[in-house]
Amino acid sequence: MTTEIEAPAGWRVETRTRLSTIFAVISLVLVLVLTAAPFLVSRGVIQDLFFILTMLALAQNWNLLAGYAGLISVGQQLFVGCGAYALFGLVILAGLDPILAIPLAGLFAMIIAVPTSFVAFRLYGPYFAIGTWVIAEVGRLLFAQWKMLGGGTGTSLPREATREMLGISLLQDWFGMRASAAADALAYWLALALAALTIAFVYKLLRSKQGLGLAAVRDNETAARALGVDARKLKTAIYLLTAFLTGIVGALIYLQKARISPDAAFSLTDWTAYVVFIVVIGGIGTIEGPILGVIIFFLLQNAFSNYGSWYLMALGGLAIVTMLFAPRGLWGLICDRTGWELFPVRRLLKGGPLRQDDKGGPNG
Amino acid sequence: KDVAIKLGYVSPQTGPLAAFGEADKFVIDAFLATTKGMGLNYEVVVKDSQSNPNRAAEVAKELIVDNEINLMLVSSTPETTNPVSTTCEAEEMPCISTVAPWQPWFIGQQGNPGDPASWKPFNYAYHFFWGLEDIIAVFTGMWGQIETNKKVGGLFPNDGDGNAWGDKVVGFPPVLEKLGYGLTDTGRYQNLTDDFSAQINAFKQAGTDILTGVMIPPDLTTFWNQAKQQGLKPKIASIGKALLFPQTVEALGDAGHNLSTEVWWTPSHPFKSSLTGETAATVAEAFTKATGRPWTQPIGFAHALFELAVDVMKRAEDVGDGDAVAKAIGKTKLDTLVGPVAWGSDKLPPFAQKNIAKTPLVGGQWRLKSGGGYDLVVVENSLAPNVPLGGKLEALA
Amino acid sequence: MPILELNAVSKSFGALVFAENIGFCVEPGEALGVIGPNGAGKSTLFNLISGNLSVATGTIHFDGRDVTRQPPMQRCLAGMGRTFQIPQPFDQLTVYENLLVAGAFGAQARESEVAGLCADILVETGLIAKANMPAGSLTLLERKRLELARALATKPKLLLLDEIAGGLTEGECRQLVATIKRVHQRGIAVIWIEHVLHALTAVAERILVLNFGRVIGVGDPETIMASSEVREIYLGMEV
Amino acid sequence: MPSLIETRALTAFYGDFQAIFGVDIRLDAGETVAVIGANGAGKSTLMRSIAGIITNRAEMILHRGEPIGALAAPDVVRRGIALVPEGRKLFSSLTVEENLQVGAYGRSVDGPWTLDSIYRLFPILKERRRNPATALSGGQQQMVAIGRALMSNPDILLCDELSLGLAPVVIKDIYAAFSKISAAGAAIIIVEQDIAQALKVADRVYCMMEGRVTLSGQPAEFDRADIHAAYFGAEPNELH
Amino acid sequence: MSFIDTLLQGVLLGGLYALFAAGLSLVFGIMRLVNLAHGDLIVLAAFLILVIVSTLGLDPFVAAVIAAPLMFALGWVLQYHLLNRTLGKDILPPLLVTFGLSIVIQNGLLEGFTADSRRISAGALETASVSLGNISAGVMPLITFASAILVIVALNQLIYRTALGRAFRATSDDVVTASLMGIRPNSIFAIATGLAMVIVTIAALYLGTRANFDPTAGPARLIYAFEAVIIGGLGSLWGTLAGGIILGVAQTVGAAINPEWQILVGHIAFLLVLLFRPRGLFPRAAD
Ligand SMILES: Nc1ncnc2c1ncn2[C@@H]1O[C@H](COP(=O)(O)OP(=O)(O)OP(=O)(O)O)[C@@H](O)[C@H]1O
Ligand SMILES: Nc1ncnc2c1ncn2[C@@H]1O[C@H](COP(=O)(O)OP(=O)(O)OP(=O)(O)O)[C@@H](O)[C@H]1O
Ligand SMILES: [Mg+2]
Ligand SMILES: [Mg+2]
Repeated sequence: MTTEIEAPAGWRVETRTRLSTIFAVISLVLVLVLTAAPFLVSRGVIQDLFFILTMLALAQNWNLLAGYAGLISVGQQLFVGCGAYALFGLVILAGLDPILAIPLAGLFAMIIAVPTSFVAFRLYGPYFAIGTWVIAEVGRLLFAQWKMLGGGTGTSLPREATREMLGISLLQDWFGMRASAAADALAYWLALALAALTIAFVYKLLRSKQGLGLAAVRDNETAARALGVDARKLKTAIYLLTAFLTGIVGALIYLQKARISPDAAFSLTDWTAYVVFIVVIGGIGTIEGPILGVIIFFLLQNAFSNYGSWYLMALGGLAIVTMLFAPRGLWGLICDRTGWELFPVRRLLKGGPLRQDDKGGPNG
Repeated sequence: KDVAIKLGYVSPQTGPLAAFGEADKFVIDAFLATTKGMGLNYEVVVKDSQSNPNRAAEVAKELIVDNEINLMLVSSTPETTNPVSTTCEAEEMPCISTVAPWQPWFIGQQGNPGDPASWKPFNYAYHFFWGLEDIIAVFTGMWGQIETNKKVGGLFPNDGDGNAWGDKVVGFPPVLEKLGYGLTDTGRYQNLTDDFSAQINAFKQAGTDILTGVMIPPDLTTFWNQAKQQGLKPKIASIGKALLFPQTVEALGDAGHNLSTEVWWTPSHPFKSSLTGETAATVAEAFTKATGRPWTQPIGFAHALFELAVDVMKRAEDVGDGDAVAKAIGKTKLDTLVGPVAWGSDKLPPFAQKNIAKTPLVGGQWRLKSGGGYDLVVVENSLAPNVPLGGKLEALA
Repeated sequence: MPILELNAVSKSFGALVFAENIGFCVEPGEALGVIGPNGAGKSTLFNLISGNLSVATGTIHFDGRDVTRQPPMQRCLAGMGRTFQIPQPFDQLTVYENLLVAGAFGAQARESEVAGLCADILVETGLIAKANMPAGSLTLLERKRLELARALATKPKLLLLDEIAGGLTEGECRQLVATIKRVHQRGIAVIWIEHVLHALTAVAERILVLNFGRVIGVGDPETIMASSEVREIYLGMEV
Repeated sequence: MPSLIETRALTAFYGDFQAIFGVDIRLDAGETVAVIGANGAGKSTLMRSIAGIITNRAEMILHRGEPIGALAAPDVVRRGIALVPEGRKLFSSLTVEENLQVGAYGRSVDGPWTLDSIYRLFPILKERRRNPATALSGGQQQMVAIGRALMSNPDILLCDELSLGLAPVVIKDIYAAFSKISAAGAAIIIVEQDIAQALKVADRVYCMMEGRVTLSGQPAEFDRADIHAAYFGAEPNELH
Repeated sequence: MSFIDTLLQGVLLGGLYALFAAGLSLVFGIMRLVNLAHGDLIVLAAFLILVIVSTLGLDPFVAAVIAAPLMFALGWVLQYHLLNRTLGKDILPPLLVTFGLSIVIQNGLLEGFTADSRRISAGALETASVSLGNISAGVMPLITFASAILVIVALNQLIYRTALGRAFRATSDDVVTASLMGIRPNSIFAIATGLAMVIVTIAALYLGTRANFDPTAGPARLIYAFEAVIIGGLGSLWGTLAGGIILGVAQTVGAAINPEWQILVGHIAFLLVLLFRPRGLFPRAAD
């Protein structure tokens, strides 16, 4: 694959670095190893990995919205909840296989996002943030009225639904897994695929023309519009897309939990606040940041969550300290030290008939 | 054998429901000391649900998969018991649950709560507590003690408890109708509502003498103050959940006097621990001594959970085999600190017989003590005549 | 057929009128200068032409089509490039990426198709040394150049320039004039608001004078500069 | 008697980037001094350093002989040094009149400048005084910015790129106002790109290039070639 | 009749929401600071009042007067040393820092005061009422409403009539330029947050006497406070009052139709307002 866009008159535009090429190879290997994980490690580890991967997918989605499109939403729990409820509805009321229901759940979340975007995109900045929060609350309250799925009480997935899921019997037959372990493995693979595809997709998007337009809209919407960028269309597309992906993640998470209630599925803390925390600790506006952030979050939770309120206080404290001393997150710090870019998106202009001594220029 | 039997325990120890988990540490410390003295080797892995259903499901899974426990114990409100029980059922992990009326626990875990035909019993999840039929009997028993117009106002929120209480099939409405009470139910309000004037107006219009419901403490305070400001003067107010803890009653100031509530356990309950032989009174006293806090109702049930655990594990053919343990649970017949516990009773509807065991319930009324503070006086015991009465129901001022 | 035609365009903010019955044409390839006292409504006029403000009455035709009700984006795509009096760079993008946005979207091309063009524009506007720097780090004057460069990258048929010569040294000003002349010679029509008159008159073929939102004169530079009204209200010379 | 303002080997940085390298300038009572130079020469940086937006080592800037280099802007204003910043920088949520009033926040001393006298200087502002400052045109905004700085009745007025974007008639007006301001007792430093204009009003001129002073003296002393040399280091060279 | 009663109760409830929101509005208007810890700060103030009441045996109103300067100091310190460093064009840093703060306050209170739900007793006032015709209104809600109006009048005077108020607004527009006017932005912001905390204390007094509170009670009402601020429009305090009233009335009217819809109708009213007036009812001219 060529790494440059050829431009006439001796100019070169580079986005890829040597490091990023090496990293691409490493990550491919990593994905392969992770794919084999259910055969290599205990169920406990698989469950931890599932948690990490689903949170990572949520974080990448939120990062795409906030870090790249400038849409600081605090209402992403709406889509987690909608996806989860759609899954339960489809499985319990329509008798669909959960695996088939998952993409439909994403679709449902996306459909919900259409009217939502209409309201939300009239708002800017903090108004947008609060607006999305309120919309998510409306979602929670509406689902709490859905008596068929337990209203405010919530409901559980029937055991058979997950037991007899597509592919479970295959796994049982081929690898002699227990049903619950097979269900775990299946959910894990879905989460892995989702996280990997999300990252690949986000990266691809950022390197595309649309990604450039998105960055422009984030930085200055008026100017972007004046230069022919269809800001509204771009933002809506990203919003719908993240709704779709977030909905799928939500469905997956609640397939694994097997129990849902409006308060849990539409939880601001669990599905948005922690996700924001992950992204910001890691480094917003980078693909590397959320990956780093989710690992830190997981380690923290594993090590300290038994300390109850002290753990939460420490978490809050860490959020504050990060924002004050490393506003660009951990990856920002690393980047400043080392200049690493694992997912470079900058288009750097090189070569051409340039004076060689221009500092900061293409050859400087 | 020197391998410890591992018990997993989940309860809300922090967050809004933390009052329920207050006695956990005390109970578990005492349990470990007792079993050690008896030469039994038990280990308890305690997890905090942080009052959050998402977290409850997560820690349950951790306990099962990472800690490889032998038996799950879970306590306090459907927000914690239901996700944990559901997880156990999926993971084929035997589980004993308590401190949630059985309907929200059982029906709340069914795929379609609206369709009784689809309800199925569980293989691994068992629950002991009382049910709505009991609380209805207790409440109406109390209401019968004084002269009223039999008009009842109901305050049921849209949460696990509220939906069950207000349910048209298993909840208050059908029974009250049968007993000749007229119920004004304005609908399921959302928890943490700031204004109850709609309900108050409806109750005033209906001229209700009796108020009932299952409320969280802040909502009760808001409602009660507003009711007084707007001149709603019922003769009786029997409210579930909000009035469990003395602190919340004290928070009402003098207005808490003569409010009535359900009572699941008091130091005067005539039961003994099967583990230690202590009476309810001694356990409550020991708690107050150890923590400096007044006794609360969850103490007895937390204690009973561990009694059951020991009993079940003794009888289980193989403590490492989930199915064997679940079988042992099903066959339990034990006199605990909260009364006799036995699953499979024919007093329950057929669908619930397998997984539900019932403990006795009585009714009580909070009375201002002369020196300040409140006493909980048992005023109704028809379901459990062996619990001594402390007086008769008094009308609100 | 004129490239731009305004017909009886009016606009007011509340009770104050800032464009009143404005009508004029710009021919393809023409360079029109706009002058007027501060607050005359020059930037407002640009905002009306580019669609950042909507007109109250009147019509605007661009390249033969009625664009009166079109949003700024559409007008940009139709071939109108503008600079803002207060520069609006994309701070976190590099200077080069700023141009790529304009090239890729404004000129509706693939990135690779405009990559070279954008680089050449950077050379032409003297920004090439800063090509890979974030635009947020530019100084005010560099930002103004970036405005011009970005507008050029949209491959406009009509270029709207709002005060880009202010604050330049004589040498820089000469360079700028040369650049604009080159652009103009390629057949791009230019409307240029400028207070630096010697720069403006070096390029403009006609000059339009605004005062209180009204056109008070259009004509070739010499005539306009000689008019007593302009001398009095704009140049401040006693007549 | 010490100078009103004196800088001694002043240096200034933006992060790692050094914008000024050892600048010495001086302003005496009653003087008007012009600072000229190409874009990026460091003129604005010099103004910001004096005004306290960029802080330096204390001894680098002396005010009446006292070191003030380390003072932050609010303290510098209190000593009677006011800056009209590059690009006007009006407060958009305040009306014209409030913008003027806020100028006297840190230092309200008696002096020639009051709301009334500023309205006399720029009558158009009186008409528009209830308008939000952003609704004014560029020139009107510049007037407000000058008026705002004057409200603290400064002894020293620093003006950065006053004529940028103004119609000739307004530039004329504003420079006409300078003689009044100067007459009212303030010493003035102006940064100006329009050399002819600057040389006309200044008593002394400093020319800066790449963060250093390359030429200083009285306007009458130089010719165009000197200035060109000082601007560009050598012969005027066209880049392309 | 019952309709008028519904309306009246809604308006009075709106007074409470406006009080919750007024401090937020001040801080939001001046610093664009979205303070997610606002609700927790109200609870913190409520605990402070409670401690003063129970240790010194004072009347809650007197206790609030003592608590107010303490809260002012807390707000000052918080802003000066912490929040000032997060201000800027980006709304995310304050969002995250105040979220962190919210968690810290909640769990700190939990450690200090346990999860018990508490209440500040206002004695007989709690249940006192006045009857207007055949509807009756509680005395406490009336006092709450009057306090809300008082607070907003006072704040408006401060912001639009005094030099300090001008300094607030100027600093909010442009920190660097404000410092050129002799304004010390850090202390100006700190004073603003201090003032907001005084209002928070007043809100806490009424929250604490109206219903139970516990360490986690803060966030539940934060959203109403934000809604009130946004309905009103950035920086408009009267707008905030209007926003509070709109929310309150929407809730009681919704409840009168069916209590299931009470809170939902409030949110929907908010969204409707924004659909037609995206910058709120009384936005400031420029932003
Ligand atoms: N949003 C607005 N609201 C109210 N008045 C406005 C608004 N925008 C501009 N104005 C007014 O419109 C008039 C014209 O402003 P405009 O910016 O077009 O002037 P201009 O001719 O470009 O001046 P300059 O040469 O100083 O840039 C001014 O008097 C200004 O006060
Ligand atoms: N905020 C900043 N951050 C980084 N570098 C800066 C900043 N402001 C100015 N500079 C750099 O400092 C140097 C001097 O800038 P300064 O603004 O003082 O120049 P100037 O003489 O005022 O130029 P102009 O005529 O363009 O206003 C320039 O190289 C500029 O790039
Ligand atoms: Mg203009
Ligand atoms: Mg400058």
